[in-house]
Amino acid sequence: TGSQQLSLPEYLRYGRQLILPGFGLPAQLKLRSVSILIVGAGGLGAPAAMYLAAAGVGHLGIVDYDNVETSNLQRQVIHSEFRQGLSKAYSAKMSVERYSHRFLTPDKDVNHMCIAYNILLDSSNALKIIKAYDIIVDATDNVATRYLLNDACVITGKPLVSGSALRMDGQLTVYNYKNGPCYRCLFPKPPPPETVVNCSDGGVLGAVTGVIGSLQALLAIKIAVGMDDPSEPHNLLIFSANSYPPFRSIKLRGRKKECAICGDNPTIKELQDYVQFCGSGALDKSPETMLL
Amino acid sequence: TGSQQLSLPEYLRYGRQLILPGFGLPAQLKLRSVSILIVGAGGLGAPAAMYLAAAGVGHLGIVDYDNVETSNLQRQVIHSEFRQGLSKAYSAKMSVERYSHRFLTPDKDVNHMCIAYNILLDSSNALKIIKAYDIIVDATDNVATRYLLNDACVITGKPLVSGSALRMDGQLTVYNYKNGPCYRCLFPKPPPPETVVNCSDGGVLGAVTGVIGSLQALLAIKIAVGMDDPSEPHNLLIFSANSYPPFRSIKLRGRKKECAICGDNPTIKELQDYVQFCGSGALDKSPETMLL
Amino acid sequence: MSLKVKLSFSGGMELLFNNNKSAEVKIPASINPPNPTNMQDLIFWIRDNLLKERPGLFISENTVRPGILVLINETDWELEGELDYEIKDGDDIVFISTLHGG
Amino acid sequence: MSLKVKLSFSGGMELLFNNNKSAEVKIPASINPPNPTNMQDLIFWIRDNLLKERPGLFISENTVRPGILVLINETDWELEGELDYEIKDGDDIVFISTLHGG
Ligand SMILES: [Zn+2]
Ligand SMILES: [Zn+2]
Repeated sequence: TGSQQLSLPEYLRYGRQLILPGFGLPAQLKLRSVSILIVGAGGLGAPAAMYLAAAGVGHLGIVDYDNVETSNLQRQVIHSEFRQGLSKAYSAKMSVERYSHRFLTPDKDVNHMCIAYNILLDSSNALKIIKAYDIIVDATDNVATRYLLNDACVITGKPLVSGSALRMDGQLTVYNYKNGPCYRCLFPKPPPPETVVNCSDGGVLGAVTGVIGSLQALLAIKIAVGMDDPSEPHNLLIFSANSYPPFRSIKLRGRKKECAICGDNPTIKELQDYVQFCGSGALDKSPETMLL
Repeated sequence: TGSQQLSLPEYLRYGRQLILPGFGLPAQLKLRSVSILIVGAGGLGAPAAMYLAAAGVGHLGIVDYDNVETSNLQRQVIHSEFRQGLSKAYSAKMSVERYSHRFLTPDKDVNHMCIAYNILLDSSNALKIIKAYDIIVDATDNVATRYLLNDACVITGKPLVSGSALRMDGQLTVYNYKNGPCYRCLFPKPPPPETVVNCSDGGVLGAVTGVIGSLQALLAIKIAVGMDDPSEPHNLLIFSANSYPPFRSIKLRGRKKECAICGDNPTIKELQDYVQFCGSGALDKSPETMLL
Repeated sequence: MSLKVKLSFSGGMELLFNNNKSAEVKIPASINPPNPTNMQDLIFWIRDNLLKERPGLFISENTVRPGILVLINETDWELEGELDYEIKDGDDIVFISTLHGG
Repeated sequence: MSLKVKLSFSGGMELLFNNNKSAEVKIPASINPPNPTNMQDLIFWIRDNLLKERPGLFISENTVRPGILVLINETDWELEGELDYEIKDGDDIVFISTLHGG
């Protein structure tokens, strides 16, 4: 949908991107026509949503079932003091619209929108939502939803830009993309529930989520405009704010033929019960034991 | 100033940091009592200010002489559509206050504040402002101001958390800290003006400024709470969004004995005319030639 | 004969090792003579020599427990032969616990 | 005899080299016999062999122009002897233009 030209306000708005070598008008038009779903409007989702909206992504979806709490504000800079108790998905949508001309004065020729999904993503609704987007950003905070998103992305054929953060550490990779691995290729079995720690229990520094969430936006933009380097191996970026060097890039295996979902003979053909599979779910904020 | 305890709202707000290993109450109290000056409320200053305020830094200063323009919104996510024409320093202060309880309902015992400086920083005013802060964040966009900040930080003995971004690249280091180099130790002479490119002319992707600005907040927090690793060498982080690996950490020289300002026999004892020194100034938005 | 190996623990794994993020260790070149020491041997060696408690948070079914990724010289160990990889002097081996927070 | 060297250009330097961010090159082991090739020789060699125009944006006063940082094997060249550093086979040398934008 939409014309293959930019309007004058769009030229003024996106000038700093239009003059980037290897970017230009074709890339900006691709951003305008791409749809990106951000799952999680927390520490990672906040910068990811802000930078994707600011860059001119035409169609953003934001999924979160939580409400804004005081303890979120130390890192989730897309929300505010005044939004406590409000749905995080709606709060994020409000912030995105605040600095995005496009969402406020939509051009009838161009399908600009931001949709807030105030729902708990699960096996009953994930495929329907994910099918409607080109790229999925995993900014969630629990193992069950990570397997759910992985399986839904494999089934629907979408790249999954996966970020995570805990304490002073972060990790970033793209699953199910260009014959690279899916989450199950790397982790066929879920971790024992007693080894899983979320940010509520382990803590996290806001700036760490800022780094990883900004990088998720960057990867999603590179995929959307086709900027990625064909010589780049499948890789995982590891960030540790109190190690030197703080960043390490790790070469990853490719797609595994034996993978239960993306392999040559998949045994998983539809979404599962991920809470049972992982022994904990999206709503379990504090597992009984937490050590790691 | 202020008590050595946190209030209940502060415990609720900063819980995710208080439980971080090696952080806890002492670090949170240090953040509350530290003062940090962010010079530049643009692409780098936006995330730096947001994450420093969110983390509970008690006293923030934000310097910028520009007003919010349409072309800023593609990366400067602390501003918004509604703030066009407003001072960037004030706009940033407004955003910081929006999600910072502390700034809105100040505790009389605790010296919480955010000060906006809508001024052009130069040799006549820099020392006076910088003296009042513990840590300086260089989020500026021109060479002359980078030398000015460097010299002012050496003269006043403040660490300078320096970030820069252009196109798909970023750089990050701390100058004048723990016997490491200052900017002049690395670059005794300014680059020829025709080789200097700013973001207006070279372009920049917003998420790149998000990564570097978030890392600047993180470094400033580490310095404020004394988290830095003594075995970490003086170093420069280089980020290139379309290289693999995207991050490289480079070991840097220490302070140079012959440095004109931080050396054993400094020849520079007061601030200079940096526009003349560099052949261009903070207000020169488009030098005649730009190639690099 | 012995091999010098650099071990690193990240993503929370370090909490199992007294919060040590890395260790330079010397291990026998053949833990199970006459075979050269491989990753399987190294994992048991770490359990017996470095890990003081709760081995179930590190090992499960004779390999690292689910949720731990092993890197050999900056490369996913799956590309290097996993448990059968023969340790070489100077190897840089990382155990990472995957993070799930956001 | 020749030396294989990896050259990288970053921070905008690559625009002087047809937008090539890196190049594997072979250079003589002694550009100025009988002395072994050093950084000074390499910089002139790059100007004469890789740089096609505007040498003033790369060289000034017989060294790299102000604002360029040189890295030898991930280390600031100042720690390695700067212009006097003798190039070794397999060296990884980076020329970075410092960025000033924000
Ligand atoms: Zn798979
Ligand atoms: Zn100096």
